[in-house]
Amino acid sequence: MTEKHLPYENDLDAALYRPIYHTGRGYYLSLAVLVAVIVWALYMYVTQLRSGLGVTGMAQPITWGFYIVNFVFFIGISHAGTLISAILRLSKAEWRRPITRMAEVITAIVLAIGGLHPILDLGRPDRMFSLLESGRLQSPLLWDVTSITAYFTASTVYLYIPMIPDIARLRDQGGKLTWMYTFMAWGWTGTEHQKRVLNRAINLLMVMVIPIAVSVHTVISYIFSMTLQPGWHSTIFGPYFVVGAIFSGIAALLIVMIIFRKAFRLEAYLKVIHLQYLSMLLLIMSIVWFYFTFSEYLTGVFGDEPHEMEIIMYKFTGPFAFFFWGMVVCNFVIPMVLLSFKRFKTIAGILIASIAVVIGMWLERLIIVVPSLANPRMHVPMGIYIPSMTEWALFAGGIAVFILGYMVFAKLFPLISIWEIEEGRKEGLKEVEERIHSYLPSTTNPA
Amino acid sequence: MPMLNWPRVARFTVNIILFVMPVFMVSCAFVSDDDVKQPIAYNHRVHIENAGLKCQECHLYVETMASATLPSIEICRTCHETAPLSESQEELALLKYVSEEKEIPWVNIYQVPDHVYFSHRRHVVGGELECSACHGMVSAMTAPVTSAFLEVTMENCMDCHRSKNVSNDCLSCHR
Amino acid sequence: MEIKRRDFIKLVGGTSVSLAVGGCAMDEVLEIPDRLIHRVRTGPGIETWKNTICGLCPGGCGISVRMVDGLPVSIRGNPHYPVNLGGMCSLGLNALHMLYHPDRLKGPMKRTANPGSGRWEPITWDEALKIIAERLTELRGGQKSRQVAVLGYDERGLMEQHIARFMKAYGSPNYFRFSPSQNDMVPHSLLHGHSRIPAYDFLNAKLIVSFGSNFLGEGYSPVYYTKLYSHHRELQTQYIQVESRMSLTAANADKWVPIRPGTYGALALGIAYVLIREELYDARFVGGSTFGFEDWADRSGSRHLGFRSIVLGNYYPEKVSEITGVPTAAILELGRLLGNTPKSLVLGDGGAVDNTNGTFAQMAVQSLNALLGNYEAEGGVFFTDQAPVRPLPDVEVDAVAAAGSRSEPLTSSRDVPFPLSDFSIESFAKNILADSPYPLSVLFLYHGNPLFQTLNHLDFAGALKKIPLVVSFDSIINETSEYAHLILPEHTFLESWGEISDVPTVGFSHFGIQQPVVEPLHDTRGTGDVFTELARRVGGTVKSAAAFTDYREEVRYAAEGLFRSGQGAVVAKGQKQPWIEFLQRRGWQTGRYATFDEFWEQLLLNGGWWNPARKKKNLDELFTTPSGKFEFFSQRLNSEFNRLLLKLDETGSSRNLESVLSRLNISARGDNAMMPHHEAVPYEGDRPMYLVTFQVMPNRDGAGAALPLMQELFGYSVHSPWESWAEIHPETAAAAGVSNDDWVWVESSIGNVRVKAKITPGIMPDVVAIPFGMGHTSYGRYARGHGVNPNTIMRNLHDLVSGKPALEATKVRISRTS
Amino acid sequence: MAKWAMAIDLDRCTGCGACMAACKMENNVPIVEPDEALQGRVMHWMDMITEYGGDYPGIEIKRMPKPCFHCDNPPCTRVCPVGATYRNEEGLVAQVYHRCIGCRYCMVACPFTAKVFNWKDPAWIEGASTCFNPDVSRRMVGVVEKCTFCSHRLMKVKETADEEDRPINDGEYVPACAEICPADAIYFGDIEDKGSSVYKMSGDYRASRVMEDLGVEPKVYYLVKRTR
Repeated sequence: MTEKHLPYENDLDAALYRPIYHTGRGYYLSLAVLVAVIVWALYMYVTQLRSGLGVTGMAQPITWGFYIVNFVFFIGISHAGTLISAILRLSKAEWRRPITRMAEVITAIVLAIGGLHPILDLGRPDRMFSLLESGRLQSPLLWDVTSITAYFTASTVYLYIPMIPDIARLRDQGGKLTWMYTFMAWGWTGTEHQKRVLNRAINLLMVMVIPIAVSVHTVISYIFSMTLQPGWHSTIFGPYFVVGAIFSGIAALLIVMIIFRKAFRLEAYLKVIHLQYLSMLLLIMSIVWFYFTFSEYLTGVFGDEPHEMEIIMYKFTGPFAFFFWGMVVCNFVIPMVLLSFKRFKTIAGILIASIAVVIGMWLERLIIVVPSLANPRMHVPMGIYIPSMTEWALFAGGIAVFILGYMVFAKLFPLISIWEIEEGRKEGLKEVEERIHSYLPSTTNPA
Repeated sequence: MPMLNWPRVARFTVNIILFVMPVFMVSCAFVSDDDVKQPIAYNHRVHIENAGLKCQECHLYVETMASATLPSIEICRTCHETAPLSESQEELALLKYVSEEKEIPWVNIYQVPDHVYFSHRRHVVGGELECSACHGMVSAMTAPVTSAFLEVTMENCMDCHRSKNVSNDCLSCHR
Repeated sequence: MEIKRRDFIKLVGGTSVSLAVGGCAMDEVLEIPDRLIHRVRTGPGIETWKNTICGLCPGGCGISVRMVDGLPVSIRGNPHYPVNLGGMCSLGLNALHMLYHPDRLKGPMKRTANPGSGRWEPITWDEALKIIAERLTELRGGQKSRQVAVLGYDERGLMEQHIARFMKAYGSPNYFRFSPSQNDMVPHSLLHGHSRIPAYDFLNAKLIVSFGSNFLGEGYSPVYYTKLYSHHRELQTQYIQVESRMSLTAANADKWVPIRPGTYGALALGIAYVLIREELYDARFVGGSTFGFEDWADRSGSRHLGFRSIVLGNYYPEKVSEITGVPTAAILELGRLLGNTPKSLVLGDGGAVDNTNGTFAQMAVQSLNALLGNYEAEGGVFFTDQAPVRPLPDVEVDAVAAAGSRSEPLTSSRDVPFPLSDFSIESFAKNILADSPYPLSVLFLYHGNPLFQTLNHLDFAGALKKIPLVVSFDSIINETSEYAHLILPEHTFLESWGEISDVPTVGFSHFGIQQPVVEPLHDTRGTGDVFTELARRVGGTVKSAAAFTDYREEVRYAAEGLFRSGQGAVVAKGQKQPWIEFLQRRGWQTGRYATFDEFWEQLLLNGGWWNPARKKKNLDELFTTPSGKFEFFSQRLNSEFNRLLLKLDETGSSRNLESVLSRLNISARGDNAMMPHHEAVPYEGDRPMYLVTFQVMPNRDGAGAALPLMQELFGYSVHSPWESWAEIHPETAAAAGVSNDDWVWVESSIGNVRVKAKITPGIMPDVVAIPFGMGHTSYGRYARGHGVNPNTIMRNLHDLVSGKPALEATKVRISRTS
Repeated sequence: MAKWAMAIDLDRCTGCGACMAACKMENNVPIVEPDEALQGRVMHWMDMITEYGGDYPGIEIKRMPKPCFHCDNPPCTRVCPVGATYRNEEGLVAQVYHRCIGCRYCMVACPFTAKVFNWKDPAWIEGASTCFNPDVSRRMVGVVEKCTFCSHRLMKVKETADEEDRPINDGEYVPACAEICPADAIYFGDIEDKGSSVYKMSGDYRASRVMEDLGVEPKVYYLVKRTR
């Protein structure tokens, strides 16, 4: 692209602007692939609309399959962003600055995808507005609708508000899409008043977003735990799901960070230290996740209730053994090995561990949903669930939409918050110093 | 730097509400389903007032079955056998049907969907409802029925049930 | 522009466009003529019920057809009909699907290409009948009337008489019915003298031991037996089922005794050993009313061993245990239980008789009833009266007909394999193929599906190809009618007149009237009327077989006998509660009708007539054997062997009984051959598993396969819809490395079939069971191409005496398909 | 208010499957395509559960017809997001096909797997060679359906009884399965009516309900000899 020089090139953070104005061939190539996948998925969905859910691999008694698995999985991933960024912001972790936006974007996109999954799963999507018209608030499914909507609203706002100063910067570049940036910048000029309002809004939102985020995954677990089905009817499910969600979220965040670090050459911003800090969190969540999993299965095994045991054995040694033990390896063994030893804790190691965790968490969702349905209390003939092409297509489509969304976002907005980095340089250092001083014993007045 | 033009946003929104919605609603109204044409311009008033017929004499099963039924030509034949009783062109058309032994293709206006059990017997005999409650003043109608007096909708059913303190349980009508 | 508001909203709404909203209207999917659709659409929905008899199996249940505005919409049991009292089986409930079947022929058809090509062209009734009548007249003119044959299936009563009358007037001895149940009476006739199938007093028996008789699922009338069974708890009846596979009956029995296939007779004799040795038998009955129990001497003075000596000498429990696989202790226990329980009853059927030694096994089982003195005893065995229908008038027989009828039937041959069989499709096919003793020119196929149901399809298919004119009456083209030249489709039983009376084993005489509940949907005719019409067209004395204007008149004529007899009553309301007492007391009931017209009207209204009253017979009038007693030593069989001896003599064989027996493949020698004994089945040694087949309720004899719902319910007990399966014992499966729902090959010396394995503990470890009824290659869109027909891998063996197909005489090997 | 309940005497029941066929015919339950059926999408409102017990040769096969239990405390109605399934005053657990959005949550929540789903358009299988019961509506693709205790029969019976100004007699309203059972093993009626056969049967010493410990209060009682 031969274009006029834009002011950003003189900026200290020119590397963050560059991806917005420069697009390589690889980008268009991957765009084409993704669009192809999405078109394929759409075609499959239209077939499903025309002939009903029969095109899936679901049958009695396994009446929930990939769609619900992916729903829980995607919503889980969505915890990557907002929750982590809010917690980091709240705890004033200074290393958060290059991470928060990347995390929040994941949330917004993945939540939109995940939130659509129950609609894919509806037998009569034409009647989905009945949920609003004659919805029963007693149903956990409606709690879900409510809390996902709330979370989606909160997290998009939470993504958007801290973006305003950056958008204003883009507007001021005068490059492409100035009209859009003008509209979105909302007249940001960086006055003191505006800064104060912005900060207050961010502070308010991050406090609000945390309980909403926690509620979302708790409520999703309620879909399962509110039924009487063995394997689901468990009080631990709420926190277990939340932990799993954060766990998979961090892993997804790490993957995205490592990929964009490479693709957009952001090594200067996303340093190894950031990845290592985050991977430490991943390791902690892995342990917490293991603790929850262990408690969940130990109570089941120790109680030895026949229906419960049927499902546990179905997972331990039955048809789902491969998935179950695969999950344990992916979620616990691999991260423990790769992240506990400094030798493996390279970027490659972290990437492998993160990918393992994402796969492992998807497997976890699978082995939560399917085995309980495959072994109902009543001994109707056991079903085998083999997902059909449609379901795979829609899974692939969901992932493609996510990647596409992320790529488009990265072309429109800086992935790393420029003003926050700047703020870090200008005020952060000072503030941290002051903060550390305030932690230390006072030297002037020992009384 | 320009601030967002709030008045413009407001205008845009109001336009959507004021323009697009009415267009939708008006077009819904224009595309009406009142374009039914009955095969014969049947005159209820003549039959009720002049000939002194009662509803159930033609709608045979009003008091005994779920469906009241539209009369078959066998019923018409009892009066309109051979010679016309009036100068009406419509009667000639009817006599043609009768002589050809062809059923008159009446368009059924009051159609209850198949997932609803509606029993005339229950409403007329058990509920002691007048026909006019749902079908209007049929005895005054000179033109054939082309649109429903009381549209067959669940709201209409439920309103009446509510006012008469009759069960609105789904299973009392849905099957 | 004709846009309805709803469409518009739908268009704008968008989302629902691609989805089919709401169910379709009824008339969109019914295979019914327009005139009926009009009725349904505009009618007031007036509900009427019409009583008739189910025609889908020989059980003869009374059904009430529910009609809305004259169109049949559902079926339930006739609550007053004594056979089923409102109960129904799944097959009968589904009969309407047969009526509305999309593959029903809409009119007569003529085949235009090779058999199996499926190329047919419609032909009018007149043309079709003309072709047949001309051929019949021509044959008769050439004194070849015997070259016409009718192959029926299991029709009884009036229809059998009707066809027989036609054949008699026409002049042919070749009217056969190939249903295996036709052979059932053979062992009974050997023991009792008359060929009536006994009935059992289930309600009064305290212990019922059934040898392979799956009366709840497969017998003549499963619904009748289910009604009886349902009282077992309050009546405290104990059921013991001896069977290789845990059938529906075994599953409901108090005890299941697994037994090796083909050894039922041995077990029965082992039990007889216990009864005799421990003196638990009814000495009064055995002493007074049996022949051949003790050693005896014939007229020439030579000594014969009696039943007692033979049993005591040969069937001691250890040996029987070795043969049957039933533990010695169990044999002793069974014997003692039977001997010590008053009113204990034994019956045999199914696996016990579906083998090469079936006749002898059934004789052995019935011998137990004799030992227990069960004949005419409470909770025992009895023979029901026949419904007093009026016999049809005799037909005129001219010289041609007389000569034709006298000639040898096509089923017999010089080396007749089955001495006491009315009919064997084996020899029938061979005779046709060999034109011996004379060629067959016209074959009528009435009901049944021999190419699917018998064991030797290939021969018979060849025979069918050879016959110049094959006429079938099937309403859906099946494997056999693919070979027909003409098909004259019959009404379904819901459109036609008929009767089903005196169903074997039902404990009272009854007469069920079959009447049309709906006018024929298609251009079909009742077969009775077709034969009448043919008789008219052939003319001459044959016309005397067309004495009635139509088949309805014939039914009415027969029913007049019921009225005249003054016995019994038209079934009526209010029988349900006291029904059991009726049966127990054998009460008496009379009707209230002054004239036959009134009686007839009542009969049509209520669906049937029955006579629960039955005079108890004296033991000496019970048996019509040469000795007038129950014969442990069957003199009839003896004379039959002697007749064969003479016959063999003509062909120059050596003159002794042994040659006859070896010719018949009977291994027993001497008196043994005429007595109940265990005849080893000639199993092949090189395959480890016995193949057993069974029928399932939704299919019965293969006819249910035409119905989609019955196909779906086919494997309801093992959750195997639309699919055949093989039941395998867990141990066997483990040894073969087979797990549930694996596909396995079941391979015999004849061929192999691929089926799904269903692992069930309810089967002997060395037995594999496959249900019969699937594996059609024709018979409509729902039947074709689902499951397998186990008959195709069975050896072509039959009962040595009665010619009944030996369904459990094949050994197989199973292996997993890779 | 009546409370409809069922009692099934397993000592009478032979497991012949007539109730399954009667139910399918009565309620226009779709017959699915063969390959669908093999996949596990067979639709039986009345199902048959087979269980094996005992050691060879003392094998016991327990066959158990299983309709919807119409629980008094139904777990399925609680989770429905749109109120398409609910328990009415007479204890019938209803399924309103035209409101159902097909989320299948109720199927998942039912401990007895009593519900079935229209995976495909119930345009019956090829040729659609059947007649429909005009008393029962046909369902559409994508909705859940289940045993209704033949509530369409109740509508008609009520109409007659109301007109004659009398309560519904015992045995006047029975579902198709109970009517047809050749073993007379299914009792049906108003369990609040002390004179009804189902009341007597539910109090029999042999009577029990499936998984009573779940507390969902099924209204189908099974009668079976305790010592068998």
